[in-house]
Amino acid sequence: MTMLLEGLLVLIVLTNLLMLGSSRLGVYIRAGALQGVGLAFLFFTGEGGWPEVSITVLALVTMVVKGGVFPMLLFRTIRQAGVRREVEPYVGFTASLLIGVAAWGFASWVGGRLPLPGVIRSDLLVPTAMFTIFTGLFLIVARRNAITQVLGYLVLENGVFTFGVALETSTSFLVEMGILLDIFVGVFVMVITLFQINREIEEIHMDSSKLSALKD
Amino acid sequence: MSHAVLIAAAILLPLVGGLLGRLVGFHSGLARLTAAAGGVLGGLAGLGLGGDILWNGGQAIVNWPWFATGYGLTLAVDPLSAFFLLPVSVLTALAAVYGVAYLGHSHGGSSGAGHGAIDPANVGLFAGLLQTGMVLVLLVQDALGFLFSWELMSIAAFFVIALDDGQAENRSAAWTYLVATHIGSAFLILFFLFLGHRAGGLTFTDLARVTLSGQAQALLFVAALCGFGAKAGFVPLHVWLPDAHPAAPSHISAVMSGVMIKTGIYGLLRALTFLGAPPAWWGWVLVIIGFTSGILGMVFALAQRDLKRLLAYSSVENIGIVTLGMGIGLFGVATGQTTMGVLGLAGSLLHVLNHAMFKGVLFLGAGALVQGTGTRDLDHLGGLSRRMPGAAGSFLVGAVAICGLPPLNGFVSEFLIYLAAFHGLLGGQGFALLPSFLVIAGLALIGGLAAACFTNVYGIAFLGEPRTRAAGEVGASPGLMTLGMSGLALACVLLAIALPVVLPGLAPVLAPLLPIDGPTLLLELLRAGAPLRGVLALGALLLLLVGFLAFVRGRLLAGREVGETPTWDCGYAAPTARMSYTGSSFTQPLNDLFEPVRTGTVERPALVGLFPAPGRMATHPGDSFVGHLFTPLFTGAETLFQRLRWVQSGRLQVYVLYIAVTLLVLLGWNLW
Amino acid sequence: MLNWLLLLPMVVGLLAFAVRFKPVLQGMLLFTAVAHTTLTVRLWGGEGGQEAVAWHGWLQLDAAGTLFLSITSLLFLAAAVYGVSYLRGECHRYPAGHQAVFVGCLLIFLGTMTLVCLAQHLGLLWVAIEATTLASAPLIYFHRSSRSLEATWKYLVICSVGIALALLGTFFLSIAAHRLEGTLILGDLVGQAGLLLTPWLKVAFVLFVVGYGTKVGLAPLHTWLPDAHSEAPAVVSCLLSGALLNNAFLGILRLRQICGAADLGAFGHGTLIGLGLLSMATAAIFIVGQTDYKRLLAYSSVEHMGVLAVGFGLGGWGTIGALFHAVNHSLGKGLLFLTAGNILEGYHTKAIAEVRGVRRLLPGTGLMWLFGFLALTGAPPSGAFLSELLVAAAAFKAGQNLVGVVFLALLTVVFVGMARPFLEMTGGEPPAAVAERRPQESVLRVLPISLLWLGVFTLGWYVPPELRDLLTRAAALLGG
Amino acid sequence: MVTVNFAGLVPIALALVMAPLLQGVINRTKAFFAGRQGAPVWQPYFDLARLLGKGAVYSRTTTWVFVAGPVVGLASILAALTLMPLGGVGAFLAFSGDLVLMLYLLGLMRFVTVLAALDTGSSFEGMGASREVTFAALAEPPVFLTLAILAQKTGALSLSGILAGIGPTLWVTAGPMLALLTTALFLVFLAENARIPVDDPTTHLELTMIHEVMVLDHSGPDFAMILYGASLKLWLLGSLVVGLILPAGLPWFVAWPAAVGALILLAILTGVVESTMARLRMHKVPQFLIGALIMTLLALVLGAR
Repeated sequence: MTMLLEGLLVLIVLTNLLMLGSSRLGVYIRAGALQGVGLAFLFFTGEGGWPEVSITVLALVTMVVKGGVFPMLLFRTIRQAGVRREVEPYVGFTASLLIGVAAWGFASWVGGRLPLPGVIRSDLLVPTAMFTIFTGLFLIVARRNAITQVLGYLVLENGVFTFGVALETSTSFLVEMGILLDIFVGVFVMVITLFQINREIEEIHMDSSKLSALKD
Repeated sequence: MSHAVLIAAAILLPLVGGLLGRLVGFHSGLARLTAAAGGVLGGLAGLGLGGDILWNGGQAIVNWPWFATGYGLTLAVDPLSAFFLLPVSVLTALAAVYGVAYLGHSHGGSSGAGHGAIDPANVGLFAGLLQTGMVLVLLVQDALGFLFSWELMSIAAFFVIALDDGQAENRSAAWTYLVATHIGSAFLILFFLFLGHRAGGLTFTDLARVTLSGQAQALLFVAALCGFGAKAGFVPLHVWLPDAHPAAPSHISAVMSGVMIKTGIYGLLRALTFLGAPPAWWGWVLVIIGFTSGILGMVFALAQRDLKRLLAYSSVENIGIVTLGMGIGLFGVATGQTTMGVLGLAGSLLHVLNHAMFKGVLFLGAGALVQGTGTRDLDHLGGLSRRMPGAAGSFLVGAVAICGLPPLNGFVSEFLIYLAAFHGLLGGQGFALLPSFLVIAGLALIGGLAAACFTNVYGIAFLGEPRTRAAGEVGASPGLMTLGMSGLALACVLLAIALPVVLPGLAPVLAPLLPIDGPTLLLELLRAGAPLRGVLALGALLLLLVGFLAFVRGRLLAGREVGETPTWDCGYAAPTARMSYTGSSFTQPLNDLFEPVRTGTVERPALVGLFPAPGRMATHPGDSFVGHLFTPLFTGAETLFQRLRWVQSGRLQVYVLYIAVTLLVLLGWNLW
Repeated sequence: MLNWLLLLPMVVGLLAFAVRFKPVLQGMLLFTAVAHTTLTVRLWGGEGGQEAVAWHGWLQLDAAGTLFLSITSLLFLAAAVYGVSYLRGECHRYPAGHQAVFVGCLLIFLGTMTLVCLAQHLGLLWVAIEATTLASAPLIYFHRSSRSLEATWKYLVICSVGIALALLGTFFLSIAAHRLEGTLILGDLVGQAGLLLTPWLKVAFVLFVVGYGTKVGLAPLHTWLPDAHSEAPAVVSCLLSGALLNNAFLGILRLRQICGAADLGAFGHGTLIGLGLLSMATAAIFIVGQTDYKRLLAYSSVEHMGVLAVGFGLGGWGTIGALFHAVNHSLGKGLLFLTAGNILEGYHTKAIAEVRGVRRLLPGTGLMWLFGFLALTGAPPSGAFLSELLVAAAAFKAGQNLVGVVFLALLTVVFVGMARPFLEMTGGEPPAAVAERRPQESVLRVLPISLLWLGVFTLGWYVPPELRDLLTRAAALLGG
Repeated sequence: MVTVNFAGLVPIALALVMAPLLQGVINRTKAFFAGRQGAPVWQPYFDLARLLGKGAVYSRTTTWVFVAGPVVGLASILAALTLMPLGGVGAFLAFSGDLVLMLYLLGLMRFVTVLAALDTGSSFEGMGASREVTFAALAEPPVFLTLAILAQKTGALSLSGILAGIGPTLWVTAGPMLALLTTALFLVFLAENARIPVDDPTTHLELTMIHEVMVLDHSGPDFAMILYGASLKLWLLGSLVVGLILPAGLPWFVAWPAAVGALILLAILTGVVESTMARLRMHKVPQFLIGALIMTLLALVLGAR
């Protein structure tokens, strides 16, 4: 089980790095989807054999939503909006990667020192979650493209979720489902909004830096 | 009638009258009468209440339950409140009488200076609220109630100013007033909350019991000075006054200028009763404030052509005189010179009373002029004393009184302040003499300037020939307006006679401000007031002499040839009114002299060639505190704020970055 | 009862999506609002003397919840009455489908806000608060203009990011409750707060403050607020500002409640006071010289949330003052946003410089614009005066003299900044182009506004004993 | 306490009788310097008598204010006289602060004169009135300050007390200060009484006048009252100046003649000044008065040492 767990965590870290270093939107979306699937599998890494039905359902829903529905939605948006496939960064890709590595180091350092109660199943868990949260925030801040911001938000959520899974916090099934529903609707509404924006404003091309008419 | 009933009447009747007047607002006359009846009855109740407490001594206390909330509102009339209740009641009542006719006739009057656009019912409502607010301010006995009443009063005045909002200058005036009063209130809130925290309670009894460290005392004094000073109109916090008074209907200007700004003085005195023994520097500060307010008020007043602005600046000057008295009095108290303290404070208080009366007359008179001629511009008036004898006579009384000339009431209070300063000369040494010299020199200069200012006003507006057609066609003011004006003028005369006699009656009023016991205080007042008998005697002598000389003159001229001619104009054959001296010319020498402290702009026509085209010259008197202090301050702040606006850049990325940074900072702050 | 309260708006809201007949939609809106208010009023004082409970204690109407729910419900009622007239008027040109989405989202928005007030499970609370964002997003882009879309986009992303952090905080709280088996039920956490792991609780608190603070609009997390409030229709701005912000604050308060029970002393007080003052200062910067009156109101909301934060940070009288201020602010700001809606409809502009003479053109609106401004900024008689006074008093009482002074100074600056536009807009002569159109104000547009004003005016001199009692209980509950 | 000193009636009587004489002396002195014969020193009395015997002419513009001006003005100065001691003997009435009343009575006189001038609606009289109030406002502070300094030095608060306290002792201990104050008072004396270098009582061009131009329209008994009032004012302020110089505490039979003599000397001095100086340009007059103020301020500093 630990093997699987650590493997999944490494996968998540790698997807993060991939997103930091890539210039193609498609890569982002796929990496995000992969991360979502990996996250879903995390549910199955708990001790004590096969999990309860509720958790299985949760994992399946997560997998479907994050690994299937979201990428579809995003790809559709890109196609219909005729967005350029390049993400235009504020921070260059090499720099992003270097910052990512530094963040990973920092996350590992902090993760090792957090006075966590109870048994931690892997030393990688907390750093991974923190790193993922950081990556999410970084993607939102350092990229121009509006789609990346949706993705950044997703990655951020993944990070938070990793924490949840990692620490076996006992939120109940209903709440977890509620959270998932919220995230699903959230992304859905974001995409719809982007869609509308694209239709309303001709030359926007999902460049969120051009969405700055409202200011003081 | 019991005190409780009187208190309730004084507070509620004006408001009820105003509300009822608003309800019957569809009928202008009825609305005006109803509102005025409330004001007059409330004023009478207040007068009875204040008079009773001052005459018979003691206190009137009544507790009003605050519905079912468990809070009680304690209202009490102690001698200090009672004293301030007198001018408030008299002036508001007479102004209400005046208002009935004033508002009625200004309906549909000429645009511009008249208040044609405003609904009398609204004026009545807010005038009633203003009166209620002022009485409440004087009567409440706890900090919360005080702040509440204070704001009520301020807001009522704001609405009166803002009612005629068709003109940009009036809106600007309303804004200035609102801002000034709000800033003042902020200081008051600071004052009361800080003091209340130290005292462990918010009732005045609690506050009066507190002992304070020197530092706290100093801080509180400054807060009270700023808070109450903004209302009273201490320079440089006076800037709202000259804007607000022209914007309000004249009888409300009279109330605002005559008594509302005095609540600032009341508040300051009340605050002093909480703060304990005054250090000498308070006296210094007040004397300096009074000195600057008095002189600058007059300097600015001289430059005005707008009659009501001029009167507003004159209020600043009179507040300066009041403050001079208070300052020299406090200085006396602080340095142990009791006579000086008693005289200064007594003079200050009496000047409050006197100023309410004569400034009331002057504003009501100004209202009569404005209503009759449709202009507030002095240089467009002239020769009105023939056409409005009632207004002219009352105005003259007010003008003589406000210049502090004997034998009217203004002299009595200024005399006491002078006397306090002179007493200070006897007891002090070195620098301790300086406040006295400041007061004496200040009052002397103020007196001279005031004489210049009010000979100008009376001479230009009422004497000579009418300068415009409107001024030439005015009719006499309606009876109720004349009643209001002459009532106040009569009050000025009566006070001149009465004040020297009843001066010892001020003892209970002054008692909380002085560290001496009642009998000593009474003795001091009796002793210090003795010279007033000389003043009274000479006043009587003066009147006798006037009578005698008039008689002699009459006898001499009887049976002799008394001719009538045009005014001597060096033989020029066709004089017109346009040739007569205008107010602007009259005050020009003084204005030129004070140019450096008073900004303003002059438009001069460029006259070129041998036969230049007709040109106009116009002067726009400014206020150096507006031009050099407040405008730069406010625009500076605005510019600074504009520079900080990059925060809201419109970029989503930056916004999310804010979130991340805030998180990091807060984590760092809270966990390390 | 609680279930009804919750389900009614949700169900009717979902149904509304399917309705295409405009009068029915409007009827549904009005009916739900009235029913919701009725239920809320009946719940005052609880069911049979006890606090109403449902779902095994996941939902419970405690004092704080009652207060915030009442505000929400009342404001929604006013907004609904106004909204019906709004839907009949300006939006008549929109297709029925748009109205269906509008009404549906509005009702679901109400449902989610109700859930926020009721939720005793902090995970559920998170779900509810995030749901308010999602339900309100389509409301903001009702006009489907490029500006409103941009506002919606920013609203969504910023609030979602912020709230994601609150979720992290919720997880941390669960870790802190390790010895309580990670429970997230408020009652359990408060009851056995001594067993919580303090460091995690602290981190959770900070995450809650930042997360929900984004939603509340505390500077510098407020960035979405002026955009969203200014672009949304009046009804929505009114609810966002008057109801949503308070409810989001409830999220922070719940954790403060736990912190208080866990005996963390003055922990977090400084944070709240600092953020509060920063919010007030930020608001002041943007209020002075503001050119858009809806943005002005939005920044004023930032300021008032700052007042709340300062009050809660100070504790004691400050807590009562802040709770009371929440009531006053909601009534006052709600009324101003609705009034702004009338002005916008009459003048077709949001630029302060182009609006003059409201008092002459739209008498009721003009009067309320002025009165509302005075009431909101704390010129008595207005409840806001008392509540701000309480907060200031709390500062001095706590010995935080500097905080008190800065607080008063900032209030004054904001007042000065707001006074000019309000006076300028109310007075003067309306522009000729506007006057020619002869805009009308219907009674339905002025009545709810006037009633809101009457409320905040009355609270300035008479606080009903029931409300006083509720405020005291809520303050006690929140560890004031 | 209000002190009544019946001996003080004598100076009043002296003033009433002799005041116009000072005017005559000044004119006589000027004539002497101009090398003219000049009018007799009694000429002012003749003028008064003749005016009193005349009828009057009034401008149609004027109101009762115009008539009241001279009457109230003369009454004011007469009332003020009761407060002014002469030669160190107390005034008829004396009380603390009576100097304020006296100066304010002069103010009242000016007030009514100015109003009477404005009542005519003439631009010339308006101009004169304007100058009058301007210079008066500037003249007030030096007089008040002078008296305040003296009050502080002598420890008395009434005019009688102050002037009684000024004697050789004070001149010895604070001579320079007293000299400065006397000079300042003399300057104000010149200004207040419309003498050269501030005003030229003998000019015939209205544009250059101050006091004279204000009373252009008065005639007959009214004008007589004005002239008489002006003489009394000259006497009154002269007494003040003289009071600073003459030693106090002399018996009455020495003091009064000495004072009258000193007043005549003062008149001669005034005449000398008028003969040797030119009238200042109008806009220099404020500087003249501010000069007087600066002298009092210097005296204040000297006295404070």
